[in-house]
Amino acid sequence: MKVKYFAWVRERIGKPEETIEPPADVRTVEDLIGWLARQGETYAYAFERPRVIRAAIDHSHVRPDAMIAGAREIAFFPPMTGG
Amino acid sequence: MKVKYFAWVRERIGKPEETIEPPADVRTVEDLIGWLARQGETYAYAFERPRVIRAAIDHSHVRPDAMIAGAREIAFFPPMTGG
Amino acid sequence: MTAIVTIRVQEADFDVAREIEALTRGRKDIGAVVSFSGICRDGDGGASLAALTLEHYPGMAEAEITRHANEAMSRWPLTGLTVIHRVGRITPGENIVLVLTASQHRQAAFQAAEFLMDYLKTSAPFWKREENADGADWVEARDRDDAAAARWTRS
Amino acid sequence: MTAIVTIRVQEADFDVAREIEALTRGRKDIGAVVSFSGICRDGDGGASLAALTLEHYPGMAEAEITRHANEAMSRWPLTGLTVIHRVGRITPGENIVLVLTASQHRQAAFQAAEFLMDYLKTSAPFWKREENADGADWVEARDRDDAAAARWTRS
Repeated sequence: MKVKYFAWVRERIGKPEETIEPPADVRTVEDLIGWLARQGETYAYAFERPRVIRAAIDHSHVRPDAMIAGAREIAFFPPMTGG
Repeated sequence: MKVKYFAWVRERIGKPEETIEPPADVRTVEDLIGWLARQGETYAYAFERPRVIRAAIDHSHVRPDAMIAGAREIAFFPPMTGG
Repeated sequence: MTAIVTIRVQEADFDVAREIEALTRGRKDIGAVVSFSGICRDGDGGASLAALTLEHYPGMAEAEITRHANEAMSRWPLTGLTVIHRVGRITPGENIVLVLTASQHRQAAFQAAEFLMDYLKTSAPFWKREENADGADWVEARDRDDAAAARWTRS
Repeated sequence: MTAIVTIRVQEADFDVAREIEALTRGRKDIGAVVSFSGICRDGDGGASLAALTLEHYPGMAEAEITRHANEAMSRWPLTGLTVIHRVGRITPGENIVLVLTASQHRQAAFQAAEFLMDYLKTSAPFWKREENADGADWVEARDRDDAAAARWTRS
């Protein structure tokens, strides 16, 4: 599963994307954030305030309880500030 | 006192402006519309629906009960359709 | 920095880009520019429109627009605004009116532009006459324009 | 006539006049064109801004703008709309974003432009980083932008 990071999430983790293989009990976006936060200091820092993190699956915004099964690309980023 | 007419009020009366000397008992805009409507057929036609006519004194919109004393220029016209 | 207010009634067409440039040139305090262009369009379904003729009350038209421009400046934190209203004969596809507003924030720019357009429609002394194959006739004022302008009345 | 929808994410600046021309050329059914230009402005009172850097999520940004463009087309009778969002480094006074809407009537054009801007601010995946004399930091999302977007939610 491909994961992408943007803005300060990307900066804190130190890379824009990677391929991950979370265990089977990681079923939702929220589960995945929790699992990622345990993958090292940079991840713990990026996800220290999980409620602030927004997620998208295959280019659509999703809520924390969205299931990740079948996702090709999951992205994590801070609230958007475009426009 | 100078009077100006615009749009179909002007067309019906057949002139864009004129100088008038209404009698002293013509005190308000409404009085003046009534007096003008009696100045001939073209005036009667222009002012046949007095409630539709809008008026301005010295470039400011006024209501029918506005006093005309001291006015330099009074204008009569239909509801505006600019923009 | 002072606000820039430009008001013109003219026969000539206007250039939106040049007017935006005039309002924003050399400034770094503007976050939002809204422009509204009102364009002469062909008739609704029925008889095709040949042209509009716009008549105005010289002197009062400028005074009335200036009054509403000043009111817009007092109600919203604008860095400037421009109103250009054309008069004379205008054919379908041609510009009729331009309202430009500039502000630090988008809400002020949008609201001031809508306010100015609503008031131009109902309060500025301009009158449109339509020419089509059947002749020419004056456009009737629309109730919904009065309703649109009424929403800005302060209670 | 079909509606014209243009959506671009680009580093280059845009030309408002050229985009208006592209939306209106050869048409006589358009009565109103609203443009909104979002411009990079110098800081509010505090530290002066050197530049913004706009990051985006390629692919999703275009998809998200397209979704909202389609929603705008379904909610208002538009003859066309254009959204251009710049990315990369942008200095004070430069354009950031353009929204153009065209319609027969002014209310539809104004409302659709405001709707699109409110959604771009809160929902399109773009992030601003500010550079000033003290360094660089990401811009925080503002509650009032969420509130502005929420007013368009259909109950």
